[in-house]
Amino acid sequence: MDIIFVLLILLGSIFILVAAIGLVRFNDLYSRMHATTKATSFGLLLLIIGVGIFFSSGTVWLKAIMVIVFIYLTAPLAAHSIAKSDKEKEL
Amino acid sequence: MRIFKKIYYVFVFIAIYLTKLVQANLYIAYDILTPNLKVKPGFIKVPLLLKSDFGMLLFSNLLSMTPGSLSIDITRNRKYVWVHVLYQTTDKEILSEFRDIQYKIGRITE
Amino acid sequence: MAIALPILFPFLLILILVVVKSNRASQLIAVSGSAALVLIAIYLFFEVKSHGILTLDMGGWPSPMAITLVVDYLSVLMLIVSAIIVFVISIYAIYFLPGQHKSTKFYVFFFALAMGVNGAFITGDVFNLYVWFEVILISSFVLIIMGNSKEQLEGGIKYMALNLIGSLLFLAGLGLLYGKTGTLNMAHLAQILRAEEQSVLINSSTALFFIAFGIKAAVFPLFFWLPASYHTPNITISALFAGLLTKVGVYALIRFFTLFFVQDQTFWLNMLLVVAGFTMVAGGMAASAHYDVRRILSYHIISQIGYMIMGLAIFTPLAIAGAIFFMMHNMIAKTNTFLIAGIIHKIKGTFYLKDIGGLLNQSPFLAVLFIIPAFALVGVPPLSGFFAKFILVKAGIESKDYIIVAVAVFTAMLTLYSMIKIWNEAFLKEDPNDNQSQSKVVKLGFMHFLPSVILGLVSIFLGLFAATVFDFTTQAANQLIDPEAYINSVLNYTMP
Amino acid sequence: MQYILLIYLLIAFGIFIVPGWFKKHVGVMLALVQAAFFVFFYSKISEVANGNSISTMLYWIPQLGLNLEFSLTGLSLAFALLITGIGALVFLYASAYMKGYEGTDKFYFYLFLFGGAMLGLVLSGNLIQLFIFWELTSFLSFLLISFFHKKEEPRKAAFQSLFVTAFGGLLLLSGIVLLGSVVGSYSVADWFVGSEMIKSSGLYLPGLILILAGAFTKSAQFPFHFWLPGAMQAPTPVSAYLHSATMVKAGVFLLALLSPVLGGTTEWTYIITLVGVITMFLGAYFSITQTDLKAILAYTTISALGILVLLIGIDTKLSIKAAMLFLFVHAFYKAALFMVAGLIDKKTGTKELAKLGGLYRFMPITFVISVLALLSMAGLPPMLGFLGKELIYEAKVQSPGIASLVLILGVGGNTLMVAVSMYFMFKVFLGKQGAYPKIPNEKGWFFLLGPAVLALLSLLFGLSPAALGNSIVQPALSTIRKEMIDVELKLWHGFNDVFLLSLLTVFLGMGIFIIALTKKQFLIKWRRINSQFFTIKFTDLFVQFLGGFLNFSARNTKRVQHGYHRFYILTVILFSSAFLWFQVYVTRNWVLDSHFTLTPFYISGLVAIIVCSTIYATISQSRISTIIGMGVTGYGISLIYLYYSAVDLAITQILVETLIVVMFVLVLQRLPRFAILSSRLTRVRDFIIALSFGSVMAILALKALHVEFNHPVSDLMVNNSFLYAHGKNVVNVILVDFRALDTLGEVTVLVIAAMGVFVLLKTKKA
Amino acid sequence: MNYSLLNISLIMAFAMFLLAFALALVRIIKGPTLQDRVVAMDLIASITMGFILVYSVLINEAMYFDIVIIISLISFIGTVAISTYLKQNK
Amino acid sequence: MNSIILQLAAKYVRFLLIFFAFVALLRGHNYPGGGFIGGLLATLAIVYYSYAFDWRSVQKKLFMKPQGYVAVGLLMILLSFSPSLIQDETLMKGIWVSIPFGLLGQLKLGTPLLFDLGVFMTVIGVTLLFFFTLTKRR
Amino acid sequence: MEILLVILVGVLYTAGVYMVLRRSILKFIIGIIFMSNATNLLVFLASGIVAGKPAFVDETVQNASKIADPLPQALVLTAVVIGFGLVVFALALKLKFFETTGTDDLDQLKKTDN
Repeated sequence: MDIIFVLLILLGSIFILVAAIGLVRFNDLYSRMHATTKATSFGLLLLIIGVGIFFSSGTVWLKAIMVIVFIYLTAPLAAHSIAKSDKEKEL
Repeated sequence: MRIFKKIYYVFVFIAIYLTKLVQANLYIAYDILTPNLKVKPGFIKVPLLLKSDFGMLLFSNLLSMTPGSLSIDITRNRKYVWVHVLYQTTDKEILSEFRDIQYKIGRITE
Repeated sequence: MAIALPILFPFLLILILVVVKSNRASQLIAVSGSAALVLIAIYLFFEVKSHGILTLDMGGWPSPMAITLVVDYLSVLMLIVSAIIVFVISIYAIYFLPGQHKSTKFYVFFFALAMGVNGAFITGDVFNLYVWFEVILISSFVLIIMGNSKEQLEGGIKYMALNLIGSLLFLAGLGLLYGKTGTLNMAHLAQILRAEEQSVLINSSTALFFIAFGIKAAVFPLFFWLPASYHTPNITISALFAGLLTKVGVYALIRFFTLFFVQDQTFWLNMLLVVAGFTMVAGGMAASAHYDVRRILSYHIISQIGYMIMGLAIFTPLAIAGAIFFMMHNMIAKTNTFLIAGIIHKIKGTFYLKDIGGLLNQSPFLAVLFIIPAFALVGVPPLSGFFAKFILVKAGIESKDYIIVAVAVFTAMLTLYSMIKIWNEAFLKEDPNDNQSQSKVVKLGFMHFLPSVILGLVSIFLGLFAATVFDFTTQAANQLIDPEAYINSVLNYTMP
Repeated sequence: MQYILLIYLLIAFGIFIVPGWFKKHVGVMLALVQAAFFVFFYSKISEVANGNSISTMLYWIPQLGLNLEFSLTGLSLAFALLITGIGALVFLYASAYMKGYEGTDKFYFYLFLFGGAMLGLVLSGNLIQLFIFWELTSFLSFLLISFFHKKEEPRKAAFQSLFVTAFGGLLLLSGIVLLGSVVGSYSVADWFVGSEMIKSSGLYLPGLILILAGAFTKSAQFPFHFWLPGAMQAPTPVSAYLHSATMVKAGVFLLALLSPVLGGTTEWTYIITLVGVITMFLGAYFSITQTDLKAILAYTTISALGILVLLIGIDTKLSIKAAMLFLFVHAFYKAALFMVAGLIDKKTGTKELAKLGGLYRFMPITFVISVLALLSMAGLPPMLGFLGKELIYEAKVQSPGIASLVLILGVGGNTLMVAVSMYFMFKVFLGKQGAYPKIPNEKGWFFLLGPAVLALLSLLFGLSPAALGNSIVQPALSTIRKEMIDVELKLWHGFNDVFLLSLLTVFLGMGIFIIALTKKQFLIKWRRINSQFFTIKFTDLFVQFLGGFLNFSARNTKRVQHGYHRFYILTVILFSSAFLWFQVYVTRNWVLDSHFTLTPFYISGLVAIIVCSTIYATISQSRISTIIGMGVTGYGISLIYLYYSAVDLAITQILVETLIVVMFVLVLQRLPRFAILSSRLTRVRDFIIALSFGSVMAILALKALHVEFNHPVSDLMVNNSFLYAHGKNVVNVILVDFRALDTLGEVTVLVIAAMGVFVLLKTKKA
Repeated sequence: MNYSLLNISLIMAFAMFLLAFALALVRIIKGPTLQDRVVAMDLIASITMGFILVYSVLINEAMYFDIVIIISLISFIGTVAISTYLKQNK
Repeated sequence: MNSIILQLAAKYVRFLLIFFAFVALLRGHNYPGGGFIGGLLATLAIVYYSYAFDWRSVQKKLFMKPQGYVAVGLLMILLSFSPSLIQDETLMKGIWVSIPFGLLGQLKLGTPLLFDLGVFMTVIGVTLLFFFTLTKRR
Repeated sequence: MEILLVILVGVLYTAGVYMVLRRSILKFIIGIIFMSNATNLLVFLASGIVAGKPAFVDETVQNASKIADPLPQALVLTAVVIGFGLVVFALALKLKFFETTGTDDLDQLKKTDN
């Protein structure tokens, strides 16, 4: 269990770091957005599961699932609105 | 009976989606971390098969959350989604993949 | 329970006035409400007189923990005077605020200001004081821009800018104070700081408080916001500000520097003394150079603040009693002059002295009304101002602060000059454009004059019964100089 | 005695409410009232004759030593008689004079109130009380001078006189308080007792100078004399009453009153004598070159006041006696002359000397009166004036230690006085008929009654001086001098130095007069010389000084209140940071015992990142970037709060930060872009100032970390929170229970802010 | 539970967050467009969430989850607001 | 913004935010949260909604004008003082009652909670007033 | 450790004051936000900070020494909310001012003086 937890935490943070690296490395806005929306949400997903395992109580799991749902609900909205603000310029 | 079926579909969908998610995320991570960027971004217009609000939302959100694609806007008449893709291969391949996802979502929402 | 009323009652009025739509009704509520405030204040005064210092621990928690409301003589005197001003202006506003103000719920902000001022006067907690300062600040922001003219917005921005900085410094000082002492209760602070030998370390937060209150009270190097803004809003609001706002700053200075900032006292008192001198002269000089009634009066506020600070800085019981007396007198008289400036404006349509005149013949009653507060401010004997200045001069001389006394005398001449200037230009001189403006004769009813009449009577009353008033201010000063009673009644509070 | 003043007050206010038919005769009625009081005071003579006094005392503000003490001594009785007596005549005169002016009610009100105030002044037994009445007379004088307020000169003159006398008044007050702090009382009686204490105190000289300044301004002494000629803009009854007979004598009264207390020292003698003699000479000197009737009288009044002060300053038995006598003399003739001048002005329509002449044909009675009064003024026998002058010379000659300067100036002054009297008489009444606008007559016996009585009195007392001396001057002297003075008043003193001096004076005066009358060029040249020699006119000087001061303050005000809002903030910040640095310096010996660790590294890194984003937000030129930088800073700070266990605070910070971003963005749409408005230098300067402020705040924060006097009270809150307030979240419990009042205020702030935004943006421009 | 392993992993996680934070800041500073900066700000909100999650493990307080919920709910509103502005202000 | 995706999500986001606003409010006495946090959360829901749609449709969704929220909030604050007055206790003293709630144990209700509710309502009203007055004038 | 926070306070104040001294009113408001952040942090800092022990009590934990001081947290919370109200009002004022006069430059604000 420990190992899984540690792994999840590390992987989660690695994904967030990867997102940040992607943000810096990519050349255009949309690619950057790809990096940030996906990798961060995935990293957070892993982190939350890890933390859920750590506390392993009912309420925490409930909250964990809620947070995951929220992230998957709101993160695309943010990306979408940014993209839209830029899109009209080009299309 | 329908409800069980739906729940079944939900689990199937989540399972498939998660594997895709992991796979795609690893891919993009690899892509970011390796020295050469192989991205080839572009916009495509995806026809929208889903009719319900929830379905559309789910589709566009999941589209955004899967690596390689980012939903940008739904057209006014709700027939198409503008999608930004990171690795523009042939349109056909991508479109069929999207159609597949839409079908699976449709099984849940409608 | 009654102790909290000066705060809770305006709160209730705000609630009612937010809802009430009718103009008449809100005026009625406002006037009767503010009359009730006066009664509450007077009731509290008699309570203090018979029972000594009143305290109320909010929420029933024991004292250093809860916010304690404390009413001692100083508080209750300030409460009465501010309640009178609020009452008077609530009447005045009916007649002198242009119609569009009424639809904007002037009275909500008005009572918010009253609530803040009352709260600041009766609170016994430093952070609570900060909160009331913010209430005062925000409601005065709104009042100052009410009407949305360009000048008001300009003035409002300047007013806001410096006062925001002031309240931030207040908060910083408060934080440092709490960090060092671990308490916010004023009495508890006094107990701790008076016992502490190392307490010179508190100086930095004292400095912050000094600057913050200095900005509020518009003392010398920090007064810029006042002349930039006070003359812009409707005269009703200027009058309200003139009576209440800066005085809260002075009140806070008096409270803090008597109660617990008593370390390194020579330095602070000298500092205050210097500041007081410069404040007086700067304000008086600027007032003498202007020709707009409101500007003259605004600058004049500053110079009068100097006197109050001087009283505090001399720091004998007599001087502090004088400062309190001066404050009471000045709140009343200053407001009154502003009210009269408003009446002049109503009659003549302008505040600019060179464009008006002939009021002595046009409205002799107004002349009488003007003479009372103007002479009171100048310090003509049987009126309140004379005693205030006399006490301060006496105190100054007795404690051998001759320079400040000289400055005070010099400033009195400047005051005289500015008041006589208004009198000469507005009342004695012939109206320069008499011929054109004959057609537009404004008829004013008695109700227009009533607020000014009330304040004039109070001024005279303060003069005639100066002995009684002075008794109370002396008691207030004694309570301030020797805060043992204050500390004890706050900290050893037992339920009656 | 207080009732007298009360009656005065009531009657004064009564003027406004009396019915219409009565109003026509208000002047006469008031004159009768004054006369009644005159009689009243007269009846008291016997009671105070022997240095006794009648006094009453009312406690007013005993804590401040401020009580109402009225004491009727010989001195005050003398003045009271003067006030009521001349007052009665003046009112009589005024009832004729003021006919046809508007606002007579106000005039009578002021004038009558003045009578009361003046009485109050002379009856005061407490110096503060005296000051109160003193100021009152100043202000009433102001109101009276500016009675013809539509013209500019009266306003200016009134202001000038008020400014000078009120200034003097304030100095007087300071002096009284200063010396009062030595004695510990303001009661005159206590001062008498503590006289030695005062004189030996270090405060004696400053106190004396301040009090003298008060007296000198009031009594129009050099260099404060210039207000008095200006005061002639007042209606003539006022000039007669205030500016010759009573108010200007208040200074003399004060000197007389205090001479037992403060007198007898070299300072007293020298200052007063010098000022008095200069005033006397200058007054006479300037009077002769005046062209306006009232101006001549005003300057002679100054001269006369100089004489009075001089006499008191000489401070011998005889001189005091002379002073008291001259007081009456002067009051009689000067009031009469003023009334005459007013009459002439009224009847002929001019008071220019050049336009007058030959009036005896039209106004014979006036002529007679004037002759009597002028004789008195010139100090010629058999008038009372002669007697007065004799005494003056006598005092001067006999007085010890007075420089010959005083004598020379005195003789010179008197010489000029003689000349001017004669000149006045000839120019106005004799000679050929002038070119006056109106042909004068003498109708209206009220006009003449006053001057006639006064002139007759002057003659009468001159013939029989003992009557005046015994009944009035004697008691007054007894107040001033403890030891008895035998006052002998005779017309003929015999051939002695004094008589010779008088003779010399008269001859010289006549000589000047004849030259002036016969050679027209003489006076004109004199005037020219005057204007060359005395280029500095005091009135101009005053105006210049005031104007200069106003310019100065206007300039400085502009410099301070310049309108550049940034510099206001700059000043405030500079002041604060300088002040705080100073405080840091003061408390420099506090010990820094911090250990500079950087663990945990992630918070250190976080701080570094916040610092970077703050700097970015500050220097960014794009508004959105600035807001984003601000947002990042906010998030970072909330993480710091969170790390240091402030959960609720962190949440609130994040929420508020988000809302602020939202609000900013809403507003931004309608605002222009940032522009680079400041120069590089300005920015560097601002940065340095900002840095100094920031660093001092940082030092304060550092200091705060290491100073703690007391265990925080919040421990109690923590202990009580769950048990008694039923809440696990202590922060929330504090907000809604322990310190709910704060929250109440906070909610009020929010509500008012919201309503304010609503009012601001939803209402149309006024 | 092996605390040393746990601690090491947590510290590594923190280090990575910090690095990510710094990189996001670099993007904010570099720009070039405003949209890029907004994206970076969005990322910072996510990093904050990660921070809080890991920190809650470090001090063993499950309560901190509430904050994560709130941040996840509101962080995008600021982004939406700014992008609305950007869209309208072209 | 008038974007369809945002509009699609609006329903859910709004519901969740308001739900959590109430959660934060009610749990505030024992867990992180409270009137302020709850109020701000609820406001953000409406802010988001007005970004997705236009403000007119938002105002229809509100029960009353923002001023109404303010008034109700202030009234609740005042009401929360009244029990202490009735019981003749010190002003603002918390009065608590316990309601047995079956299996869930006891629910403790007190005037501080009412006070917090008042703060909650007021904050909603105030923030909405801010937002609407700043927005409306496009 | 705290030394870094102290530096942060200093930097925030510096940035705030620098912004406050700009001619643009908007920058002024941003400066005020920075300064109020700095002040809040200062208050928080001055009263002694404890890491990782939030101020929550229950039946078992009631000991004050174990947890962070909740009072400054409450104070800062109040100050934050008040600051929010003031800042929004300032923004509205600025907006209205710009609409009325068409300028953002503080140096243009000279009418109400002299």
